[in-house]
Amino acid sequence: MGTSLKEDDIERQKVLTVAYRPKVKYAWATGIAIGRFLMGLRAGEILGTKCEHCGRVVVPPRTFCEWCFKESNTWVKLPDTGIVNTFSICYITADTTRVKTPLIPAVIGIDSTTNAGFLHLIGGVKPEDVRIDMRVKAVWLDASERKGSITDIKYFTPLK
Amino acid sequence: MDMSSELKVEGDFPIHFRYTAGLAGERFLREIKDNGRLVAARCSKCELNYLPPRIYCERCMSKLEDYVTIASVGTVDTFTVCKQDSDGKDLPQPATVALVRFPSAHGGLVHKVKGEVAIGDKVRVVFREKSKRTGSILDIEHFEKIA
Amino acid sequence: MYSLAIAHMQILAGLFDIVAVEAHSKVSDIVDISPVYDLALDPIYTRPLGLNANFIVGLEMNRYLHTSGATSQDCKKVVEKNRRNAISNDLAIKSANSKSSNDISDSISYPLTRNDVAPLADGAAVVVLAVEDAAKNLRDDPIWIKGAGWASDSPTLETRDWDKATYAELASKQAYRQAKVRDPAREIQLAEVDDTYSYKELQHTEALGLTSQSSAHQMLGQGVFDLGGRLPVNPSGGSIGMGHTLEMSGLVRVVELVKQLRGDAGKHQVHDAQTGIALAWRGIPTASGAVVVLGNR
Amino acid sequence: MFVKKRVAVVGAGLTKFVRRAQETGKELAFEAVRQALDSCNMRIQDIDSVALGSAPDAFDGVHMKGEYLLDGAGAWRKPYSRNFVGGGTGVFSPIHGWFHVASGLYDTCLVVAEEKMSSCLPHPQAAFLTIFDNMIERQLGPNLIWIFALEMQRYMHRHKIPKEQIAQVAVKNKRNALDHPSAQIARAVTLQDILDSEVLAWPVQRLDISPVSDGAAAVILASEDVARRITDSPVWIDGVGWNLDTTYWTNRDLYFPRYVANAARMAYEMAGISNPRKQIDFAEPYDPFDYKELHHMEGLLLCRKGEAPKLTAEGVTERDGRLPICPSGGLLGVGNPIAAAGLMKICELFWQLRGEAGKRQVAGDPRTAVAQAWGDLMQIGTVVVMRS
Repeated sequence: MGTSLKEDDIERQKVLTVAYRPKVKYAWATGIAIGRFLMGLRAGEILGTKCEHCGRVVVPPRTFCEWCFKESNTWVKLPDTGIVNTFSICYITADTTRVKTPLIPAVIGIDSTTNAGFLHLIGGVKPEDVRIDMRVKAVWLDASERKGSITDIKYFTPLK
Repeated sequence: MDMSSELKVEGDFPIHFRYTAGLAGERFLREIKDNGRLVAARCSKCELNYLPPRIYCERCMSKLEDYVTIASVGTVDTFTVCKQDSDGKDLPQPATVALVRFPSAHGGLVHKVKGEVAIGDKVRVVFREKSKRTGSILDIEHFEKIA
Repeated sequence: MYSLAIAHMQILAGLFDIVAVEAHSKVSDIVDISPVYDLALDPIYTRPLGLNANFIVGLEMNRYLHTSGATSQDCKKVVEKNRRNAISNDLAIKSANSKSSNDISDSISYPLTRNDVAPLADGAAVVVLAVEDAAKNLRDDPIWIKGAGWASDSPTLETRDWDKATYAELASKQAYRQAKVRDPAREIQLAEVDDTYSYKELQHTEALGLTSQSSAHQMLGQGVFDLGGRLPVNPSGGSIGMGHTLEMSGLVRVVELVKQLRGDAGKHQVHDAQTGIALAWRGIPTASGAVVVLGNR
Repeated sequence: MFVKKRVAVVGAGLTKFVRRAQETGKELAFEAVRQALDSCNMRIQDIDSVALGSAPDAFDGVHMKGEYLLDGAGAWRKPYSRNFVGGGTGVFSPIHGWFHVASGLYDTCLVVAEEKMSSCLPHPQAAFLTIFDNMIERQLGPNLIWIFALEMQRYMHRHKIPKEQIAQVAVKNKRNALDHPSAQIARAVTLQDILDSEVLAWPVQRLDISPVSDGAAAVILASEDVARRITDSPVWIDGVGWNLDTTYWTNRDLYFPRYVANAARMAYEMAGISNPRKQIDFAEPYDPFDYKELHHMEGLLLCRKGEAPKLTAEGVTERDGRLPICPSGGLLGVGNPIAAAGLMKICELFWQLRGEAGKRQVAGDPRTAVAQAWGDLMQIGTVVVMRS
């Protein structure tokens, strides 16, 4: 009915187990909209799309408006500024290992969009000074280092 | 089409696994490891001896608690000669693999075979040397054809 | 196809009038599919053997050929038929129409050869279901779900039925009961069935009761399953001809069946079909499948 | 709304929830199924169809684990299918089962939910990485707690809720779980214990979170005529609802789960409930994190937006309060084997509405209750309304 084991029971082989490491590997095609978004980042630009039907300007960009369910093919160059919609100060990694210097993940609402934004990090500021609704600006990698990745933006930092 | 649609992002699952043998699996693998014998779980209601054993009968969902010993000589139900490993790479040598049925058991065993076999051949289970057994299905070395 | 069956229940329950069913494959994102299948094997009894999961296909194909009397040559004929049918199907992947080879060096897991395996493909399919009144408002020639069924045999390699596709037999019995089909071999005019591996088409055709046990290869040889035959099987080209889109394949079979029953199948149109059946199998290492019977009146 | 057949729950079973179970996933599923069958004196032969819910394959470490689990789930040679909507799976499972019976195709359906998270190393949380977008999120080094922390922070900001008010939920649920025989981490903790616990991703602290668990649950559904032959006290599934919001979660205001509200409206309408605050006697909203219970009470329209912390502070949501919330002890107290935890909430409704919840029994004579779960990428609400 749910026989409880301790980690020790397994390590000392009191019960039998099989260890396995999966070797599944992926090469995800970025698709059309995100492919173009990533190319934009390499060029130092944040690209969004506009739905000509409802007028919504969104980022991340998409080839269709999920509200109107129509194609959305109008590309818009967006400013690299916005506001902190929400943030966290995170002391652990994905496998729950503790880190000394916390990451500050945030949802950045990008200016000139219809309440749209994306996940990124806050930097160049003390964790205790970050606030919701704070205005921020992207800090980019040097053009020579950019490779068409979300990390071409190093982080967002408070707008002075 | 835009070149950007050709971009690929590579990735994997950064996790691994550890599976318990479970209640019936523990009993089965321990019997092989300690005593070099096969056991099945008996459903007295359906009159079936499940091999490998389980804690339940998949037909009537009774809880199974009685174990019976199964003689380790059986018959090849079907076989194949597998050329690739689990990752899709060529095996150093093709492996003959068979599903073997045992006279008093419901189910059977799937394992490698030493040498060539045909459907209907009689084979016996060859266990690894006792000192080398680890409590795994690989404590069975292979099936061997009985001349 | 499970999704179609579930949407069907939602409509029968009175929950919704119109339901869209979507399936897709983006298998090209997976670098090699072998480790994915490996992860589906029993971790205690099967995975430690270190074999490619297609050994299960080899075991089943060998058993099927042994009990039915079909041969590798018969399986090759399935492949030739399906590739031929796919030539006129615009949705088929091009590489699927390449010439067949039966070189012994192409053996993957005896008796399975590369030639027996449907090539993987990307794609997406959508089917829209509507309750009777709504359907009649939407178009003049809706295709009706006459019955749907799905079933699973034992998931373990040791206790499942290896002599026939019991899951397909059980699933079709449910669907036939709902559709009031008593003699499928007479009442069904065409079939779109899972052919992930060549022999599966023969095994599945028998399990659906479209021909008696162990007779599918003879019927195939007589041309019964050809595009112009008495009971065309996979006139679309099946997964072997069109490309195998993993779990989307079942919905592809349904889309192709709908086109046939509407008379929209173009060059691979079957003459005057009224009732057809489609079958999906969940792939290795499973013994599960779903069936739908469709009709145009 | 016209529903072809009224559907009842007639039996339920639940394993213990533990951090590491020796049983395989199949064996856990069997234990829950056997108990559910015994609870209403049914045989597996009486079951027409089986619906399984289980969350990502990456926990158990078996691809297509629904297929792997099916013999333990009692689905041998039966119509069987698996549903999966992330964390929402456990409460979607009885909805999936409901389709079978309400459609008139089957008289009975066995609903099973299983999760064996201990198989996953180095920690099951790593399995959640792939819920983040592979192209534009995973590169940032995210972990699962981010999404909760971001949502919790937004909720707290919007309604100016202090952390203390949120932590009360964990105190209540862990205490409620002391009376649950399946509970993994029931304990008497103080508000201060929670506020002093390790900060993982502010505002989320260690004791704000439910644990990693192994476990299984099962319920048996039957059509009205069949149900009345099985038991004198069937519990009816009178409303089902689910709703998905956009996957572009960063385009939404996370302070309110509008998808839960939409799902609740669907279920309430079906059940003929026009005023949930008056007509619902108790609720089991999804509580993997303490703030989630509050968020979901508001989503379920059981109070005004931002009002849930206040009701909790006033004791309204205690077992003897006016609106008991998570009398089982919830995920925070009983444990969180994802899908099984959701179905545990359905089991709790079943036992409470039959007056069989023992020490956990809520005050009064509850007649109508709601259970809810939440999942995928913070976007789905699954809701079930049950009546005695």
